[in-house]
Amino acid sequence: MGHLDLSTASGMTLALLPEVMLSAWAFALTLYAGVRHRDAVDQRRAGLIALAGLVATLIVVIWMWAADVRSVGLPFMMALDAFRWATSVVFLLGAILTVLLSFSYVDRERLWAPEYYVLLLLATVGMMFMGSGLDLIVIFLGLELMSVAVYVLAGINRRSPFAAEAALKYFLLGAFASGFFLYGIALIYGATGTTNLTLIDYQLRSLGLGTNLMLLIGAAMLLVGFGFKIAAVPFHMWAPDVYDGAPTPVTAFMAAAVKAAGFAALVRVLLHALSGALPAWQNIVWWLAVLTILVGNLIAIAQRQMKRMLAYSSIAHAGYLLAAVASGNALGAGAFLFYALAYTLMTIGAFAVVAMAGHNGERDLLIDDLTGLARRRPWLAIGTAIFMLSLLGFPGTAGFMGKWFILQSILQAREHALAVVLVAGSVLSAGYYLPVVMVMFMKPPVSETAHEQVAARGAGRLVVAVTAICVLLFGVWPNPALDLARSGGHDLASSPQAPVSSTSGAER
Amino acid sequence: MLLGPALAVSAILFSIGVAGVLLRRNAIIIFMCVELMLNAVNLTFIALAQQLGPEGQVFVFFVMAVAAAEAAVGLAIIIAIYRHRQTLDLQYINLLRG
Amino acid sequence: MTQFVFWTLSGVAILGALLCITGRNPVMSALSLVLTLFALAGIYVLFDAHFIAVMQIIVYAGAIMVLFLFVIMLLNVGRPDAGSDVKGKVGKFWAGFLGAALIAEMAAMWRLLPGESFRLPAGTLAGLTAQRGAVGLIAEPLFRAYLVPFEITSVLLLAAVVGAVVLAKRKL
Amino acid sequence: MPAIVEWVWLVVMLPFGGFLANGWISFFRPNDKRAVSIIGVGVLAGAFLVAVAVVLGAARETVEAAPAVFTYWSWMPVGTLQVDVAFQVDHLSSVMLLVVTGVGALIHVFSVGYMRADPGYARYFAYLNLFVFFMLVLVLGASFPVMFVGWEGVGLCSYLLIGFWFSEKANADAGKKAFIMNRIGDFGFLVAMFMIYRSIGSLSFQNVFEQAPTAFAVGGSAITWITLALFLGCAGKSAQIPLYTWLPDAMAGPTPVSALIHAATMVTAGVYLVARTNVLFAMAPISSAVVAGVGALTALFAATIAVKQWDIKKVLAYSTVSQLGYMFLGVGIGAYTAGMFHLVTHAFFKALLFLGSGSVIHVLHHAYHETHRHDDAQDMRNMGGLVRFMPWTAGVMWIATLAIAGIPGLSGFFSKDEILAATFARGGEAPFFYLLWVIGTIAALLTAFYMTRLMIYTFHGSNRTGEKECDHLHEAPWIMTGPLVVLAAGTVLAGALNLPEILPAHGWLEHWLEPVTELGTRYLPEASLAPGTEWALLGLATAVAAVGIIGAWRLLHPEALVPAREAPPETGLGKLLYRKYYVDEIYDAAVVRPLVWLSEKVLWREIDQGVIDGAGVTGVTRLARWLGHLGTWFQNGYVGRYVLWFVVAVILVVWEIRR
Amino acid sequence: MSGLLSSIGYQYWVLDALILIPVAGGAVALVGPEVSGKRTALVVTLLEFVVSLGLWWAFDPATAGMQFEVSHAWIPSWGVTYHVGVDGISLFLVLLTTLTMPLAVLGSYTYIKSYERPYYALLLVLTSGMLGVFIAQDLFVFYVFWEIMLIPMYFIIGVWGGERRLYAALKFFIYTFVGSLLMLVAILTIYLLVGQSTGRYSFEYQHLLNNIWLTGRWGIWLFGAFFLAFAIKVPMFPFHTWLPDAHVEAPTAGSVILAGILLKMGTYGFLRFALPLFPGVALSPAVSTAIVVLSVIGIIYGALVAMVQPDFKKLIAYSSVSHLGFVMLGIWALTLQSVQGAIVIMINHGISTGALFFLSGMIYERRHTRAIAAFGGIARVVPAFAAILTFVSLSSIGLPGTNGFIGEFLVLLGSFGTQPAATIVATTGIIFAAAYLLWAIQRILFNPLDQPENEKIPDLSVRELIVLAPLLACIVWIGVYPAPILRRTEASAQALVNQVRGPQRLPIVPGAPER
Repeated sequence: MGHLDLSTASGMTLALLPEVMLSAWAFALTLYAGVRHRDAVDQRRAGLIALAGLVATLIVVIWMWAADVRSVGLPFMMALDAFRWATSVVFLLGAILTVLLSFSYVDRERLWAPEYYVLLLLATVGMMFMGSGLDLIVIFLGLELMSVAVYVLAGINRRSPFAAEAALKYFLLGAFASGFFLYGIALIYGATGTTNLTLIDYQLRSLGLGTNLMLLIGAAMLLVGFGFKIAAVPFHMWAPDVYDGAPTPVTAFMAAAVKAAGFAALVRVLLHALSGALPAWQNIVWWLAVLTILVGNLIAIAQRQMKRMLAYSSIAHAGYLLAAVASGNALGAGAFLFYALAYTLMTIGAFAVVAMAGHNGERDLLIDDLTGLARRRPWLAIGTAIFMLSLLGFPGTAGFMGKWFILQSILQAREHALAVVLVAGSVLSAGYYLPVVMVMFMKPPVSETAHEQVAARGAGRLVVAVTAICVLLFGVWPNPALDLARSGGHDLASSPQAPVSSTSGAER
Repeated sequence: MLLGPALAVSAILFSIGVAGVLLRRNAIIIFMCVELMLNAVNLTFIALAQQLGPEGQVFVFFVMAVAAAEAAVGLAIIIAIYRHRQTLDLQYINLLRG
Repeated sequence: MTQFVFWTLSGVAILGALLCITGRNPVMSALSLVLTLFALAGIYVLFDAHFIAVMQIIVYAGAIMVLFLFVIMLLNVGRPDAGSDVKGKVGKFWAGFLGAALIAEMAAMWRLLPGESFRLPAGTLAGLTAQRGAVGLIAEPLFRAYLVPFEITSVLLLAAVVGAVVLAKRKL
Repeated sequence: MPAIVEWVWLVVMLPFGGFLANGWISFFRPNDKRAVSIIGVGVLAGAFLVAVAVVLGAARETVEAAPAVFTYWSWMPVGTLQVDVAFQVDHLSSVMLLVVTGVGALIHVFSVGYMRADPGYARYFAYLNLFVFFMLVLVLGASFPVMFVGWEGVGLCSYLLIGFWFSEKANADAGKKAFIMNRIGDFGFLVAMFMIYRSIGSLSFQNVFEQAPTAFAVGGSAITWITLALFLGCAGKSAQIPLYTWLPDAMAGPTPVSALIHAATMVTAGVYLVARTNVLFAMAPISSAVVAGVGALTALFAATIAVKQWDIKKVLAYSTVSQLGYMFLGVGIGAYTAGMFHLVTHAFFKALLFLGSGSVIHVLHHAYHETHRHDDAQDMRNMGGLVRFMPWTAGVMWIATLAIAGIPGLSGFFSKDEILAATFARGGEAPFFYLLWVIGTIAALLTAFYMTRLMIYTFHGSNRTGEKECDHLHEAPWIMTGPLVVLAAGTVLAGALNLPEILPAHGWLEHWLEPVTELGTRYLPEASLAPGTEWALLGLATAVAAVGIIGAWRLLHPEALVPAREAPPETGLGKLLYRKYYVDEIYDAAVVRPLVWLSEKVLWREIDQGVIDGAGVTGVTRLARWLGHLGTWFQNGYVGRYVLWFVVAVILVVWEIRR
Repeated sequence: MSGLLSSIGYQYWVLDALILIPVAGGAVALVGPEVSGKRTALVVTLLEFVVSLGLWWAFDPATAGMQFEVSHAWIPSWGVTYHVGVDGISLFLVLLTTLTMPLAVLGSYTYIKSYERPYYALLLVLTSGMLGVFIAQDLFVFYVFWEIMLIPMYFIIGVWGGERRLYAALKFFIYTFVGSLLMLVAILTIYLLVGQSTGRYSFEYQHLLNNIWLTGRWGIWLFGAFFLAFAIKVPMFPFHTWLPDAHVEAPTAGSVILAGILLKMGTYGFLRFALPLFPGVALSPAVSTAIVVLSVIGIIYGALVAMVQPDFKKLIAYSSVSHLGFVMLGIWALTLQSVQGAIVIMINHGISTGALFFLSGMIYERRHTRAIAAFGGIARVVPAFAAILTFVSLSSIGLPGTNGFIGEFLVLLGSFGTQPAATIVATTGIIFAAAYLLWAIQRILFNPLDQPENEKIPDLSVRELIVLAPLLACIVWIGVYPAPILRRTEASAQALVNQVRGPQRLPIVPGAPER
């Protein structure tokens, strides 16, 4: 297929194919949900439809990636590069795993609203726009689309006061952060006269706007907005509460895909559009990374609840990803892509375990409740151990390769202090990942009947198995994913030469 | 040439919105303050649009759509929380913490 | 004249905003916000954004704020005996301090202007409005260059609708 | 040329084979005492015969030639360090070879009787054989490291045999003390080896002795430190001040062990080492003076303690320490032959004394055993008048006593006098040596005194053992008295080995050892005595011995003694001597206790558990946890608070980016 | 023999086989029936030992370089190669590992009573991990193996350990993890520095070694990172406090492996990586003095603290601190004798301390206590045990004629040439060694038999004797005839000394960061 001329309708449609396709699927599912929303069977069918849509979209994305679709002509709203495909794959993967995870969870919690899956699909569409948008407004709208859907998903369990509170907190703070984000867009628009990322980059470099106050404040506001979405310290404070209150599959989705989407847009904006102002934002990202790593890991140590612990752990991991961003180089973008994939796998796997083990209200699932799990459910315990070790960054797992990649990018940028902070964070994280392994394997179950009801059934079992195997696989043989991630990162940072003629996408 | 003053007024309005969010405890009023922030940004867009072309106005259009969407969802969430807690005072909404 | 109108409207907007955040009664706050929105609509006109000004009044002041008021009424949070939700002294201090700090940091905006190279000559937008009409000015980029975002908006609204319904409907 | 000397390996391996065989028996057929006796004694007898053949062969073949070195395999080949497992047969080692195997064989025979009733009979002989093996390695080793194998090996056997009856805490303690004291000495030996290697690049005796004259300056600091370190080793092994305290404790072992290890052979290894490395010591006059001084002091010091001991073996133990001091005095002043000569004679009479006391103890123990009393079989206050029951033992022990006291004609007279004469001869050089001579003479007086005391209290006067016990007192069996007689013969005759110059047929040993000692004597000043002086000294020595013996007869009253259980505690000077000047207590208070306290209370509890683990590891963990909990305090669930921090962060971010 | 081996292409597959056999065996043990887990493990480890034994003959003592090299591309985009090889320094550590493992399995036969399959599977995986550390010739591979063996050990301590096993396991893990992560940063930094200066980005050890010469601030920091990782593992004072806990809580086989092999990784790391990569730093007066002083402190401190331990296993653990201090002194004195001595002590410590741990485990199985005070006088009851314990203790305190003497003697002799003062202080360690071990065995074996529980304990069984026999044989063999070992290590040790002491090259000057 090669190159698409985006000035033609067909070219444009093709460029948007995955998003269009998934949106259409979501519409269809809405219709289905409107008609059939009575019982568990409908619910499951809706889930299957959503799953089919996600898989189909994934296939399309992979197909377009393999065909190396590129655009010719003027810069467009949507990027056509490996970074987009890579991020789309991560989001879709996250969504697919979430759907799989949801089947039994929704059943168990009697969340009989097929709209759940609609919103999941719509949120995924929003993420894909965030990963692919080449214009701040697309990124903003993608972000809002995702956010609106996820606000609702967080509170979808209407019987739960926790879920409602989670949704409210997430919503209020999210909207608040959106205001900053939007302000950032406005200021950058004012400083450069455009919102197209390629053109911003061009203007920034050609006009030497690296120290322009309006641009800098705009960049700062953008960072704040992104910082909220990715739960970077000190914009993270919503995350533990919301992750805690939301239904576990949604939490997994938030921790993995939503965060990855925020990062995808952040990486694209910073490395593509604002690389000319690198010295200005690098320092801030550096500090955010350091704070996020340390605070996330430290507070996680103090947690007793599994879900909150994972929430803080996901904050810490945002710190690692921010460290990759702080390196500000192509390697960092590649490291982000690889780590995002690894992180999605291991985090969803870990939450899947929480969803399964927390049969009587996963909010109350303490780490100590897993005591002796290995004696009753050895495979589940082994899976959990794999996720914990991968999150810890232990060799043989994808998490290790990802961390190695990130460190490589950081050190390439000579940020040795940051590297040390990162490894210090990893050490701290041993303080809360290992106890999980410890209680599961090294203590006897508290009673004869403990863990009787813990069961990995059907799709949930599939999620744990697949994620665990993938985590190990990428930990031993990361080459394909690694090469793709590198090329994705490379694509992003070495942006094509900006066109000289146009200053704005619109005609005058 | 009112661009500078407009940007300044916009910044002031935005800051007032932020201050409002800090000042209030009622979820719905906080949400209104957020709307105020959005409107402040809109003013920036509009003021810039006069100098940079109509795209700025298009953005405002999108922002309005977003605001509408957020309002719909946000108010639904507020209703949902009210059903559970019979209050919108955030002081009393902290089951989740730690 | 324009200056005077701008400053008057700005004053009204700021006043409305202050009333909104300090008003004891949610209804009062909402109405103050509506005042601000109206004033902003007036300022929009000054900046040659006639269509947006109208939208501001119809959509924002009209639809959205009514929705707010409706919810306030529905939940009966605006009743006189509800008490103030304004925070105490410490909260006020922080709100004032941080708001002022934010304003101070962005006060430099006053002097900021977009770069000469891509700034339109004065009066261009007014001319375009005259040429294409207030709606045409928006419609042209909206349905050409910004078609994709426009479509995303539609999806966004769908999501909002679905979401609102899911959350608000009586029976799950 | 398949010379007989090459059979020297057999001398070494016979006792080792005995060790293996007896060790095997001790595990699998512990009651087969007959086999043990045959093997244990047989290998020693065999070794002695082969040793005699080897020495005769060596005497015939290599009288004037370089020492015969037999290399078996390469032990530690590391770059320039080439240590081979090699034995060296020369004039010096052959003397030791004969003493070790000869006296050793006799003591083995004695042990057959002495240990007959012990359940650990096989184990005992295994250890004893192993000891002889290591002792032979020590004397035959052709390099410092190989010698060190024997050096530490004998220490090990000493440890095992002192603690042979390990169920008594005191015995086990004594063994441990011996080992650790020896280790302190070994530390010196090791350091000396390191220094030698650093200077010369080799550790074999041949290379070292050949190159020493060119590698070191006479009296230089390198050679002085090397020899001082070596002497530390000797002090540990040979129980000199300040490391002598283990030897009296070592009497906890079976008495034949004391005879073999702690009188005749092992403890003399230090003397042997100095004699072996005479060239090094001769090049370091200061060290030599230290050796002589320490030797003399030890001789006196130990002799004073011996005067007031009640335990018969303790008396002999301090006597041994004292006599070793003489030997060091000899080798310290450069009279290497005299030192070795005293070593040989001492081996005979001290072994004899120990074995004799062993007989006494054996008999007393037996008697107490028969009457079920639990009195101390070693306390002289429980003896007395034993000459009536054990005439043979008393007789041979008198011979030995007179020998050690220095009665002319007996071996001890000649060897001790030679040392004192040589010391006196060097007095012309520095008055220091006169001082040493005086000390030595006083010690000789005390020696005569305490040995006579021992004999009087043990064999004469009335019997204090007990009424009923008297019936069970009798002469030890022939297998025990036999070796005594042989040793007594040695005691009488050994003096002929090296008669003083004023007598005919003098200096045979001197001549024999000349190839070895001439290396060192080159560096020493020529010192000789006029025959008249020598006669005078001989006369003086005789007089001193006589005064000591007669003084003891006159001063001591065995009739006044009461059995140990009824004896009043000592007072005054007597107590000081009886308690050995409290040296053990001082060591305990000054070294052992502080060290244990430091290790437990400071290093372990404070530094390890307190600082490193507590403040360090646990502290960091606590800090992390505390910070984590602090973090959760921020996370208090209030949206307002979250917004507050959010806005603060926004302001900081904007501030930062505007900079 | 070597002709026979080369006729079957031994040198081409041996290292791969050594890594793969235990992993495969571990899988078999894990899925097989519960009862046959230990047998499978025993067969596999014995097979492993037999396979590795060929190295003894196939190894060419004249070559200083790597032998049996195997290299496969792993992660080409990062320049990671699965590259393994053996030289004189690693040869005996490999053999020590393969020798220890069957004994560890056999020694666990009755000690481990629960979850046998995973236990033996973990032991087998651990084997691969440890061997990997010793043979890796690529720093990435090295790091992966270095970390990966933490996990089996963590589980072995944590699941099958004593009462405070959780604490000990966590402490062990985190301690090691702390050090190794900084090393990771250092490895990456070296990789990038060398990559930038040569244009070839590769983790291959030879490549990095040939192209790095760092001094000054960079050198100090990078060396410090390696130092921390290795010093914790050794463990050097004051990074040693994980060791007593881990040793005490681990099951017997775990302690044996910890002491016998894992600790050697630290000293091996110093020999293989820290010293050759940063000779300029390592030999600078400040660093070298500091390390030598720490080593000597470790020797004395370990011995003194060992002396007052009430728990026999803890005593052995602290004695390890002391012994490893000798190794560090030998490495840092950097003479041929001291380095070879260090290698020999590494082997010896594995054998002697391994045997001591086996013995402590055997007595623990009988009495379920390790407190020294709980025993006394048992030499009469269990003569074989007593004899072997005494013998092994003597080897541990370096009695000439046993293996312990060879190592300590060579180290001290060699070190005296370059570090005389430190050596003299270190030599006093032999006195303290005698003090703590003899005191301990006196309190266990000798003294009156005053506790009735001790009167009926059975002596060593045939299985236990089989476990100990190879170790005892090694003690004597190395003590009497160590020349074959010394000859095989000499070329590599000499090459190391020459390389580190060799002429200095121009330092890399780290330039501007790359974006």
